[in-house]
Amino acid sequence: MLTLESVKGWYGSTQALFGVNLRVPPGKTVALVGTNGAGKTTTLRAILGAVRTEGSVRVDDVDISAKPTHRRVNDHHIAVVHEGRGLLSQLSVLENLTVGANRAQRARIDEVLDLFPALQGRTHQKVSLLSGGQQQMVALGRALLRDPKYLLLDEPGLGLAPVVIDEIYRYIAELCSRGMGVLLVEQSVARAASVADELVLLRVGTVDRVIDTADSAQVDQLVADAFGVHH
Amino acid sequence: MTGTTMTRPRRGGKNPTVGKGRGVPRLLTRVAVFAVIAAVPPLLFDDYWVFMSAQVLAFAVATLGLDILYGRTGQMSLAHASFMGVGAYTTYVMATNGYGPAMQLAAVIGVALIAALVVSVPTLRLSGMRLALVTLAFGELLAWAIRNTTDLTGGTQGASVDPFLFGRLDSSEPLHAYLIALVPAAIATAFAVHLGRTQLGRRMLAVRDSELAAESVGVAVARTKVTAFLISAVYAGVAGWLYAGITGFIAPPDFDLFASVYLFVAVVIGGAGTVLGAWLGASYVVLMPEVFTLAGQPNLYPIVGGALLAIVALVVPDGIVGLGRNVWRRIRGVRGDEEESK
Amino acid sequence: MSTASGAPHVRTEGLTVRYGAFQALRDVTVSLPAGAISGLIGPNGAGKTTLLNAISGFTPIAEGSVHIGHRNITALGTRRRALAGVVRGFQTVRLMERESVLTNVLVGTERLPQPNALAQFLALPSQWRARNRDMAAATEVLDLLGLARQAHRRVDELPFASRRLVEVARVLVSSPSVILLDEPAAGLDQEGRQELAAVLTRVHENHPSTMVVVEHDVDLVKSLCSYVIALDSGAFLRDGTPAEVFGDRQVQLAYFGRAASADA
Amino acid sequence: MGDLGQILLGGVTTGSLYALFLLGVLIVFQVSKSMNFAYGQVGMIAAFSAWFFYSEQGLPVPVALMIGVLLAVIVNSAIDFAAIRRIPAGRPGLDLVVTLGIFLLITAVMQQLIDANAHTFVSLGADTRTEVAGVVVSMSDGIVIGLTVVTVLAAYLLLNRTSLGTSLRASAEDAGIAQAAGVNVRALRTATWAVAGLIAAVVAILVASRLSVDAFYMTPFLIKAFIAGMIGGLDRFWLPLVVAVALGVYESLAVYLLGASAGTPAVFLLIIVVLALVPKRFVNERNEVRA
Amino acid sequence: AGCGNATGGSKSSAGSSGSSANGCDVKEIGPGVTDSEIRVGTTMPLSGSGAAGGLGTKEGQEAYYAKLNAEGGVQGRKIKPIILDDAYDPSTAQKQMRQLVEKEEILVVSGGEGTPNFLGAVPYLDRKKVPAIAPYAPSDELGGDKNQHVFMATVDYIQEFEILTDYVLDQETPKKMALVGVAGNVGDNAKLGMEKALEGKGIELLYVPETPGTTDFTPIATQLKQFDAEYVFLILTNADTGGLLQAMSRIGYTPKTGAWAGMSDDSYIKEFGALSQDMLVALETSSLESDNPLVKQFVADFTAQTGKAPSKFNQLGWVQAQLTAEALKRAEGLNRGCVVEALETFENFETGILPPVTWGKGDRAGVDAVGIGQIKGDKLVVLEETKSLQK
Ligand SMILES: Nc1ncnc2c1ncn2[C@@H]1O[C@H](COP(=O)(O)OP(=O)(O)OP(=O)(O)O)[C@@H](O)[C@H]1O
Ligand SMILES: Nc1ncnc2c1ncn2[C@@H]1O[C@H](COP(=O)(O)OP(=O)(O)OP(=O)(O)O)[C@@H](O)[C@H]1O
Ligand SMILES: CC(C)C[C@H](N)C(=O)O
Ligand SMILES: [Mg+2]
Ligand SMILES: [Mg+2]
Repeated sequence: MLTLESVKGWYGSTQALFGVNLRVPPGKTVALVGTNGAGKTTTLRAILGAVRTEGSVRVDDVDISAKPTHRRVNDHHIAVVHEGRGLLSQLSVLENLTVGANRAQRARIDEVLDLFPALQGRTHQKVSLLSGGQQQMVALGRALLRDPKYLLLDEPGLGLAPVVIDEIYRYIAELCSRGMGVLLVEQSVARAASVADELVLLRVGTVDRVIDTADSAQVDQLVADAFGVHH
Repeated sequence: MTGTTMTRPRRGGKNPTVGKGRGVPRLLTRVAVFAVIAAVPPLLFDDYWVFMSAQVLAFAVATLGLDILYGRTGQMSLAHASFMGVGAYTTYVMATNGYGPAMQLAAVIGVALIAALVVSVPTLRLSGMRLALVTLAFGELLAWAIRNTTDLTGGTQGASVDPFLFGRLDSSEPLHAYLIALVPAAIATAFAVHLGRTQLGRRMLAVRDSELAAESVGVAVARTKVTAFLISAVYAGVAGWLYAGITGFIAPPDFDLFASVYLFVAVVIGGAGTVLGAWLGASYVVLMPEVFTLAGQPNLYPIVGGALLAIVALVVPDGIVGLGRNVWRRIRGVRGDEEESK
Repeated sequence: MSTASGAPHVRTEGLTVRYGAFQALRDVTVSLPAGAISGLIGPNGAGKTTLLNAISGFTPIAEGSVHIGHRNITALGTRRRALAGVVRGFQTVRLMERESVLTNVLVGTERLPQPNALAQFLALPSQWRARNRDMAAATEVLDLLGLARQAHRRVDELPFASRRLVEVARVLVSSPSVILLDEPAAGLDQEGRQELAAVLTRVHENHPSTMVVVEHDVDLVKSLCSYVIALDSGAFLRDGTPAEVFGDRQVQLAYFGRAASADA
Repeated sequence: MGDLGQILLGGVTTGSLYALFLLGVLIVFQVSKSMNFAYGQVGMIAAFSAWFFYSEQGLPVPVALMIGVLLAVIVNSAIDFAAIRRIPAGRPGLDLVVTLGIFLLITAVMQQLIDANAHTFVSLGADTRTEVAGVVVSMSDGIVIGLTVVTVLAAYLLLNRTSLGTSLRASAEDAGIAQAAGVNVRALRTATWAVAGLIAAVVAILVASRLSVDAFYMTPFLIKAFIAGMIGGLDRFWLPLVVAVALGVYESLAVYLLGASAGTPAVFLLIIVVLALVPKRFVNERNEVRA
Repeated sequence: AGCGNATGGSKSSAGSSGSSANGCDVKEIGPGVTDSEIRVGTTMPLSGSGAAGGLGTKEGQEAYYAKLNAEGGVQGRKIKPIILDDAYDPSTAQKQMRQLVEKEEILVVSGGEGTPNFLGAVPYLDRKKVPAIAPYAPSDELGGDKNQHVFMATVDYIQEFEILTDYVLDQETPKKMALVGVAGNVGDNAKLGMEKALEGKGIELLYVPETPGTTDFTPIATQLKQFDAEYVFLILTNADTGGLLQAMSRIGYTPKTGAWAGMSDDSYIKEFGALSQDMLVALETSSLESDNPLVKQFVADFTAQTGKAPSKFNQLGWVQAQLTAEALKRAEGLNRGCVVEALETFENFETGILPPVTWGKGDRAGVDAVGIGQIKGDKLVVLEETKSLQK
């Protein structure tokens, strides 16, 4: 279980999170939704320890709030796909995939490349030469290579063609069913509702509500309340 | 523009106060503040400090120029002091041939422009460290040229420059030097402020931050760089002219790599990209050693000065201006402008 | 081939772009109707961005030509094309991070006739006239995009969505006749997308232009564009109305990975 | 012919020293994107304090050298730890200003602690020499060239053939992302700065043994190494190092053929000509990411 | 000559201090003089490549003034020397001198060390009409009837190198000689001196100017080796002298050498003596081994003050202070004009350190003799006591 308890987060002196509570159980997908600037990305950064935070972040009952980022990632099997991909543009595709990975993880490289045939044969190219969508595949590949227990995804579908998005979500669902806990940031509530077990609505750095995606009335209500769009 | 103009709850829809209207009163306030501050040295200080204040004026002009090149256009130059040297030595050569300060100034501007053109053309394709390197090369070549033309420039030994004589003003008198320097310093400042409000100024910012974005809206990147280079060289040249006239003595080390680095320090410590920052930075560089003298420890500066510089730079990463801005923002924040703070 | 309102027709002929041995575009001949908003779709890596790059001059062309109206602009550099009216946005937002929203938008007025550098520096009257005109244009665009209140904020403090809008505003401020936008709605939330679509439509009504929008959001493309071009693996695939293109079997296979249910 | 050979040997040796020194600059630049203006002074600390310990305090030479090297390693790591790391992102130029401050500080402190005079240093093989084909080769020349070749090769393999190298380059580009990928960026940084300190110490000691030691002697070296780095590109590997050696040779030849005062202008004219003529792709420092 | 012609023009009255150097008004009290203290000062390189000389000179001056003050000072006042660092840089020297004159309000400039840096301050001192007493800046720009405010107490490098060359020519007739000198006034003067001595003798001379901060001396060494001079003269900083000798020995070229007087200082011999065996060195100051009672007195006094034996630059500093104090003692009024008049009364004044010092109206040369020494082991052996060109 990945648990956040009253987590606050700051950028310099501006506060972006005002006490976020969140639980991601293994084998479940939790989707974070909210308008632009609600604090979704910041929540993920808080889990990684990449912003200044207060409050507790626990993984399987171990408090990790005091640990540096690389320890959180390595010791607790967390992997992340950053907003805007977060690739290292001067490194090759292969290096981007394997950076920071241990030997066992690196051995899974073929598995990952099978998943994204578009990357095969280009592993020694600099990532900056790939198209936007191909780059997103590298970002995902890097996270999946690690075979994480908890996967943090920040808008993985951004800039991807529908065909790839479908593929990715199908794969995520499969991983999830194998016991991975997924925390997904997704712009489209419809999409989030279709893949996640739970929707968490963030509003100005706090959790506004948590709803079960099985309840479609609540989902509609959420869309209406949060995004002011009426269907 | 009515109708579909969007009103989102978190954005609000009031019209912006986009700069208009407050121009004139603001300008007057600024001029008044400048005048008041400028009046302090002659009224309150003794000769030595008036002399130091005149030095600050000369260095402020140089720093303003480098700020246009580095702070705004993002082009790193390690030859800015060399351009000061071009100005100073042109002044010297003109003076020894009997020309007065006005002719000197005209020649300085001309020579600085030519030198800048010569340097900037091979640098067009360069940026960052590479550019810095070519400018450094220019600086070294200039120093070498001076060292090897003793008859013309005084060589390694340096040269003493006749003071400016403007009517009854004689720049070997600190007060007169101060008054003479005030005029170009004020003009240079006014132009630098104004530049920020022109398309030329914005082109520079665009070139600094993203050449691709600049090109995409039609900015001529190379031409903008050259323009910035020319403007900054003229500023440096004028500063060199002032420096020569105020101190009355120039030598190659005044314009060497370290001198350029110090101008760079002035820009960064003051706050890159801002006019006020250039002034503060120039003051820091010129006056900080004097603070130690004031405290009766003149030989302590070389020891503590370095540490102090490192510490100041770390404490105010956005320069002194940035520090002021943060403080100001915090004060405003406390007053509670809720819509602004998220 | 211009419409009455002045927006030109944009045409590429046999366009080929190579990166080493790799062909990013292969003999692409497309025609973008004058004064319309066209959508450019295709799977990742299809060459959409490359096509925009080729039209705006950001990538060298191996073969083929680009035409704006009757003018062949293949030989023109990026900047000349911008001055000729072709202005683009970038897939990754490119802003002057430490400057205000207003400054970022005002940079876009470069295309409008500006007094020479000396006149600007010396604050001659021509400079003041230009300044007032640019301000008016910027104010209008900021109002339109709902950025008016943020005009004096530094862009690096803004949330991502607003930053995207600033990039769009920089493109729009000079009312260019050819507008190329690369995934302008990426990263925007639902409401943001709808607003952006509304704004683009409105801009288009006020200042007729030939607009090309690369987008992966099918709904957005359908609601915004009157014409769609599909690319795949660097080659032209199909063009037509949104209904025609999205209904095309080949497009569906390439883009959705399955045929038929394009109404998803 | 013997003279020319002698000049070339001198040039290659000095050039190797530039290159080895530059290697330290490069690895630091590559992981922390910063230029350390005080780098030469870090080396100076090693040699000068070693001199102080053996000559003034009577410690055995090897012990004194060891202490010197250790000091350099500590100081270089401390510069990163206390200063460079604290520079917030997106402040170009601040690293130069901060390290300039440190440069001045170190210079002043060493002058104060030891003195401002020049001293001879242990010769480390400079006085063991043989003649090969009319060229006098000293052991010092051999040590310098050999050490440079070995170190550079080792560094190349480490950076490009190991996962540690990938991690290093990843940290260089974006520490946040590298960390999130599981790289211990802090440890890597500290290690790099320490290694760079070691390199600076070794170079400074070799230079001292060939010239003499005082509080300032490394500055010209630093400038030459930076120049080579800038011509070659600080984000590359081979090119800047080759340029460094070439610079040493070129400088020697210019001084020999054109006279001592011609050295400087010759070097800088070369720079201008090279940068004006090389193809654009060698000139571009770091392309903006496309689209 | 760039300095000279510009300086000539600036005779305008800029003296804000109210004292006039022309004529001695006995009642006038000059700046820096109080009932209990007289402030004097100068600048020297205390850091940077020229620091070796500056530091030693400063120590010498301070030791002398300490002794003098302990004995009661001058005219009932203690002398306060203020010595600022000019880092061997002309402009810094000029700025520091401005500070000394305008802020510290010194009465006169007491000594100084280093040629280019001191020359940087000269135009300013000239404008302010501040007398400078016995600075060590052996340049042809100063001394004789050149600059009325600067009273020299050493010969310039032209004479020094002429005498040094003459000494060699007395012993043997080399075919070729070479000189390596710091580019600028210093090196040029040394070259001029050698040329004078070699004139008409058919001896080839190679001059190699050097810039401080050279990282590789091999090319210069090789050039010298190729030229194959029997004698190589050097006028370089300590570090560069050492570096060049080392490079020469590395390529197996070991000619006879000769150097400027700075090489007779302990700071050099202790460090580079081993590389400099048998090097001829000009001697500007007396040998400490001399039987002259004044020398014995000096050594005893200096050792009593500092607890160690004096070096050449200590000697220089000491004598600079000594001459300054003597001028103050002789001055009828404590102002600049009277000090200048007092200085003009010096005639064959014996310091025990320098050759006899003589200044007069229109003559600021002070001294016209140089001795010759040689480095043997870690000692300096005197070959010839001070020798004048005139004789
Ligand atoms: N580097 C930063 N510096 C200052 N403020 C920031 C920074 N990054 C984000 N913020 C602010 O923190 C708040 C939360 O931002 P966050 O990026 O977490 O939002 P988000 O929900 O991920 O939005 P989006 O949908 O646009 O990605 C926003 O108000 C944003 O402006
Ligand atoms: N500079 C370059 N060097 C090498 N290959 C490149 C370069 N630019 C683009 N490519 C390749 O060209 C192909 C087309 O890229 P492009 O960016 O146009 O795709 P796109 O259609 O915009 O995709 P996306 O929707 O993912 O942004 C890709 O395979 C990409 O890797
Ligand atoms: C460097 C030395 C040869 C010069 C000497 N110290 C002088 O300045 O007079
Ligand atoms: Mg986000
Ligand atoms: Mg694209």
